Amino acid sequence: MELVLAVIVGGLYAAGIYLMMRRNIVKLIIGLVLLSHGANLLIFASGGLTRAQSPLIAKDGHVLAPGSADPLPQALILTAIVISFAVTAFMLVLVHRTHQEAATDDLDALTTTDR
Amino acid sequence: MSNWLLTLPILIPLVTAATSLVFWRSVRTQRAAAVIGAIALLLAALALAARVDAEGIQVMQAGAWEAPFGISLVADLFSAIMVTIAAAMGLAIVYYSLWSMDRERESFCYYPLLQVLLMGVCGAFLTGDLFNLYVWFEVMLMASFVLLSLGGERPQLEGAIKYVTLNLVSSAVFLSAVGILYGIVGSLNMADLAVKLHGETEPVMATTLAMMFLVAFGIKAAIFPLFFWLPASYHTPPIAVTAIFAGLLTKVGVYALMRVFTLLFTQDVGFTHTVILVLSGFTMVTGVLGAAAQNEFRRILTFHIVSQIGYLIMGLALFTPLALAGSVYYMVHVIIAKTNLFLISGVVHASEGTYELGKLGGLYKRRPYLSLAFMISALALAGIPPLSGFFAKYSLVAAGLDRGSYGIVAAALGVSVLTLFSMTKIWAAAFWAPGPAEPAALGPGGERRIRAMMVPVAALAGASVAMGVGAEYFIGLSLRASAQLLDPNQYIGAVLGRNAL
Amino acid sequence: MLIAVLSGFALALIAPSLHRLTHKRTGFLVGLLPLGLCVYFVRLASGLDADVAPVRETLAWVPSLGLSLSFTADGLSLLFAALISGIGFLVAIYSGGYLDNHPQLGRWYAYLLMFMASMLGVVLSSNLLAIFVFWELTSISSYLLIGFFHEEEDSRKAALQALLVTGLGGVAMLAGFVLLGRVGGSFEVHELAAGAGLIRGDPLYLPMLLLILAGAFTKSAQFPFHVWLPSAMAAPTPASAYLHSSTMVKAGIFLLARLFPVLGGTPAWTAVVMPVGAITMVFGAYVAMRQNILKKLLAYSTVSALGAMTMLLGMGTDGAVKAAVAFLFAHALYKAALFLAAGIIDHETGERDVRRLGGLARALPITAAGAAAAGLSMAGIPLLFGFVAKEIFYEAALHGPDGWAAALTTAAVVSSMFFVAAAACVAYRPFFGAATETPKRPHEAPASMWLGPALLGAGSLAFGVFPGWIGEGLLNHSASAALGKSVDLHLRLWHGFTPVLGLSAVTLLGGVAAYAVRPRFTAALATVHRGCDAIGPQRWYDGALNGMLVVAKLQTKVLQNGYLRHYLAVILITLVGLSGSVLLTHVKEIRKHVIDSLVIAWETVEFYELGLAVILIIAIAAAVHSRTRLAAIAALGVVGYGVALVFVLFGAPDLAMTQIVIETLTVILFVLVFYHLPPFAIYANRISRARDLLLATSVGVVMGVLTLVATATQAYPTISSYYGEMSYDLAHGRNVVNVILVDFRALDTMGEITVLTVAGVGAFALLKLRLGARSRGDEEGSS
Amino acid sequence: MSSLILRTATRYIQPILVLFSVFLLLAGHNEPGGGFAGGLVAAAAYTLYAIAYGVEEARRLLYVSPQGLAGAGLLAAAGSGIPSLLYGKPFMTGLWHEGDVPGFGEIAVGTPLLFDVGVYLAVIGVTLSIVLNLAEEE
Repeated sequence: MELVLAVIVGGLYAAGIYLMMRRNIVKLIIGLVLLSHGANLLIFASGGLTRAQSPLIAKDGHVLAPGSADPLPQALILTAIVISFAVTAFMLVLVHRTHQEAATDDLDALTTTDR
Repeated sequence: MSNWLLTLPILIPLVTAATSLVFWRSVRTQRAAAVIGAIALLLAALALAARVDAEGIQVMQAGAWEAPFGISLVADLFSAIMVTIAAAMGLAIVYYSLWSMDRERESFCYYPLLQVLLMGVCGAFLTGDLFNLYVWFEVMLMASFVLLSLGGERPQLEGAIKYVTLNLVSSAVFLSAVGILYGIVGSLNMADLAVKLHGETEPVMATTLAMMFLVAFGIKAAIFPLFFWLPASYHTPPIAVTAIFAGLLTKVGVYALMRVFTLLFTQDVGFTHTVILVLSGFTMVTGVLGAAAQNEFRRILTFHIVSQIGYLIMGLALFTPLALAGSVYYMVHVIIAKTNLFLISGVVHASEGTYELGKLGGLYKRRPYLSLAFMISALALAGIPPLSGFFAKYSLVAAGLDRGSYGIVAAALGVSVLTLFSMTKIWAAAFWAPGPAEPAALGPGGERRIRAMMVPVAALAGASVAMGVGAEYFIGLSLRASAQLLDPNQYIGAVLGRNAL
Repeated sequence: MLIAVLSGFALALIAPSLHRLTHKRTGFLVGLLPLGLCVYFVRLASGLDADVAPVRETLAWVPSLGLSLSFTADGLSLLFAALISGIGFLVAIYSGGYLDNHPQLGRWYAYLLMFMASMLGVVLSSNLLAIFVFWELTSISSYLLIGFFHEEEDSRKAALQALLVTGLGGVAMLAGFVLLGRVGGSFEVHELAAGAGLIRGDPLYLPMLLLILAGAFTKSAQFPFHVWLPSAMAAPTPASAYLHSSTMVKAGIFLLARLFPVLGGTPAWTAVVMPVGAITMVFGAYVAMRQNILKKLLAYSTVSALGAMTMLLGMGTDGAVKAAVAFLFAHALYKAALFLAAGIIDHETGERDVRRLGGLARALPITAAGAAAAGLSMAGIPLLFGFVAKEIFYEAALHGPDGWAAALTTAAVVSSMFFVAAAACVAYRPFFGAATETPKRPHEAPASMWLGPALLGAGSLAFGVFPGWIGEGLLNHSASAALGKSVDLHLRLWHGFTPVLGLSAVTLLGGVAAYAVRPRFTAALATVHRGCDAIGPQRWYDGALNGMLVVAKLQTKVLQNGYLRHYLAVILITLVGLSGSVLLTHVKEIRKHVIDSLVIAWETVEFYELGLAVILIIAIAAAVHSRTRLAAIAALGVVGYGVALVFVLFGAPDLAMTQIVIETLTVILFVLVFYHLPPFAIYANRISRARDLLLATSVGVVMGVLTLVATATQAYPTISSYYGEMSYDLAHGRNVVNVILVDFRALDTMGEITVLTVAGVGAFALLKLRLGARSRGDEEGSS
Repeated sequence: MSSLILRTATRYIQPILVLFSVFLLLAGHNEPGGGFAGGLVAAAAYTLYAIAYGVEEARRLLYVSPQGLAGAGLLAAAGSGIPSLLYGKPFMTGLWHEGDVPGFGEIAVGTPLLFDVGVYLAVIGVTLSIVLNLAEEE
């Protein structure tokens, strides 16, 4: 499964980046979302995959049963998911406002601040 | 008890910001909170720095979970210096904002955002955990996204799109690198990582990861060829925002580079640090040439930020005690000088109503004290003795010559002349050249407002002079910081306990 | 001595306020300091003894970097210090008259004093870094003084040029100093001199020599760096007299002399310094001949004189060094006087062109007398100190290095002839002969102004008649200090009928002839000269500056082009290039990892997992390919829920739950925003898409490979087992992930909710605060 | 959009979702759930309400402003780390009080729970701030 997941991760990165390089500002955000999915899955995969147990301590136990999934990457990903949600939401509003102000969704038309 | 000092630089801005948000309808409360918070932060930072200098590296394990399992907050001298200078800039900017920020932005949570920015910056300087560093980066970035776009004027939004996108790419690369690193080494604590990365790990992966971190932090630090977001956006928000960005944000990237490339990735210095050296040379040159091509006060300064980053990482790349000390000193120097130049441009704007060099003039005649402050900061930036910049430049040049890296020394010296060139360009156009026949009408607040804005300007100009005249103290401090950086065992020992070595 | 140097800076600080209090008397008040200093230095000089080591004072400033304020009072430093403070006194008083009523006179005094103090710092310091510090300060104060008439564009340009040229030389010199300090093990000049042998044998000797010379040559206006000096005449005349003739430009000469015991006298030294000096000397004198503007003429003759001194130091013989010292003293006296006189002429008549001046001696008798004495000295007429100096100059040239004596002597005689002509132009032509109409009716200048030329002219005469006064004392010690050994300098007015005297006679005759043919000569060669100017060093400077600007504009246009996708492309290429190249160098190990996991993969993968993977891939492709916004959102949703399923399958219920809720919210947000956006338009063409696809794929491949390597390599056990053990007993929670979030790594979570909060505030502020609309409204309203 | 069925359904589903979110929050320490998931569910509940009845109604139902809620959440989270100062322990050290509550069995109450409540509030505040403000756009 690692290989399969690695392909998916690679695919998410490639797709995300490809979309970000479009001129359409909407595709830029879709690309960003795909990119963050890619990063999350990458952490998930490289933390080690276990099909078995979720990291919950049984009612009668005091420690996590051996063979449970690694809880740390999960916690990291949870943090990362929430952060990327925050960023995506903000970015969406930003794009919305930019479109209102500039009346275009073409990124190539948004070059005035560099010149 | 004592190590609570380590928490304060994060906690104070957080509480200030959260309180201000609860009272988000009252601008007056937010202003008061911002001032109190900024002063408290500076005091806490000074106390922390004093303790670190006296007692060595300070560590606090958050939640009392022992390292490497919890999150460690670590303050070595370098961190402490950075926190202090960040707090000082925070106070200067808050005071400046009281007089220069428009009412609308103030009422839309400008001050809490500024506090969150400071919190993220301080967190990044103090954390000893790589993932936690990511989180602080995000805190800082999110606050900067909002500050950059706050107001919603078209240039702001255009700049913000580029700024946000490219910084998110950096975050994605950073996050991926952390994930891979965790997959291989199974830890996140930097001290622990340092031990393990220098143990059995294959150097190939260490070097590959080093390159990923170089790109991730390099984007944030705005090194060549990753700096595009900076000149595209920095000149668009109100000047107080630009000033604090210019002073602190890229420096956090440089800080991160210096941290990981002294602590974690020293397996293949011959390769990694040579790459950094080459990039530092290009960063200096492209930045200063970019500045030479501009004709707007803020844009010239903006490109200079990039150029100065080249010097900062030059010290890292040379990787000798003097070179790293040079970088540390340079960092403090450039934060002060650069922030002040932006603040001065803001005063100019408040007085003349424009940033265009072509429309400015006559300030030398009409505003002698502003002229003096500009002269000091500009010459400091160009490395003219006896101001701060000279000692910074000298340390790096001497370190480069010691190591026989003549190319980078030539670049550094040449760039300093070009820096002088563009500073005199501003000087000649805005200050010396005859001004418009009728001076522009002053905005609201008039002279009183300008005098108030001059307070932080004068203080920072004074700091540039003091850092030069009192260079022995600051160089000594930087040398001690650099010695700590070059001896990771001190850091590791402090975090993990002596027996970990 | 420390106080002597620092007092100047201190007075500079308060000069503007002082001026506000004292108005007209400021010049005299301010002048008291240099006068006192001059007396102090002369007294120190009179106490010099060849057998006793010179007085040193040291104040550690930045010992960590080897920078200390160490001052040495030997002949060389005291000669310069006395000249600087003495002429400084006269100039301070003079400028009170010259710039009378100028609104920024207070700042003028500040700069002038700052310059004087810096210059004293340069000459008194014996620490290389300290010299550099003061050296740069002279550049800055010179910048401010040249640009004093800052509303004139020419002044600003000239100031910038001087700053850039000397600044460039300065940084080269700094590098040279560092090298010298490292090779010699100290920055103290006398310690370096003690180890001179080692330094000269070091492989870095030549580079450091050239770097330091670059500093000295730019400051002392040697060809082709001299260009800034004639331009600097845009400065008010007192500054020209002070900085650009008698003091600052001699800093380079001082440096050559100061470092002569350390670096000097080697074949390399002679091969560089002597020809550069000689070329500058002849070139400067020749160009001076062509000038008609008083200050320009003086400027080029200064260039020439500096060349002469450089040439003498380059020759490096005892006689040459002695001659250099004497020449320097003579030049400082007469050139300052002539400049000040030129300033008076300009001030009183409003005319600067020699051809339109004449007969001023009647109106300006004192000035004329002073100028005449100085001019005679410059021409090398007996009874004036210039004659004495020129005699030993010729003497040195005649005894120049083997094979060079004839050439050097010829050069010296030729340029001295031009000097005679130039002196006649400045000191004879305006004052004598037929009077001319001038824009202003001339009156004798106020005493504050004529005092300078008068005293300096008298000095040239007095020292000329009694050369022993100074020759036996200060100049002697000075030459000894430069040579690093005790020498005797015999200055006499009358040497008897020697070949040198013959040369002097020839010079005088030639000079008078040159003066006579000068107007016709320059007219005849005007085209040639214009041609020369068109390809001369000033053009090199302009070309370099413009070239730099062109490159800068071009570079910025290419790099900072405004296209986000270009920025992304460059960043990603860097990422792939840097990390991919490291991976590629170890492709064998990597391949092993990949193949291993390939094998394992097929053994372990379940069919429903494969199915999920296929769905994910299809959804990703659909997101990329979708032609409508709605399809894109739908595909994005499928990807999100698919990722959540992956979390479900691999034991991460918390993640799955969060992912599902967040995905739902995200889709809602997308719909809300897209509702307002226009339909997709296809902007890109086929080629750019293919190019982007290639780059995107390579990033994907690198990340995929890294993921595989990370899953396959596990160098250490993870730290996670700790959480499993501690979570319930110490942290009272059974959901380990949640315990990590709220306890073990609560700091992360705190940061994270801060990010969330800020995003919320940001969205709120962006939607509600629209200053853009307001400012647009303003514009429409006003227009 | 606001069909009668949706309105009716929302009237019943919304409170259930909010209750469920509180359950997720409280259970989160031992079962899947926690402040994030809980907060997001609660936010989803209000979002649903906004879709059915309009933004104004949803705001009224919330009583406080989303920004204030987020600020309060931040304060609660930060505040949960401070009591450990009184015991001379590092920032964020968990402090627990254990006791038997009739009917529930042994229950441990500690500062990390307060922290989680802070997370819960912040998540609700922020999500609603974005969603409601965006929904008001024309």
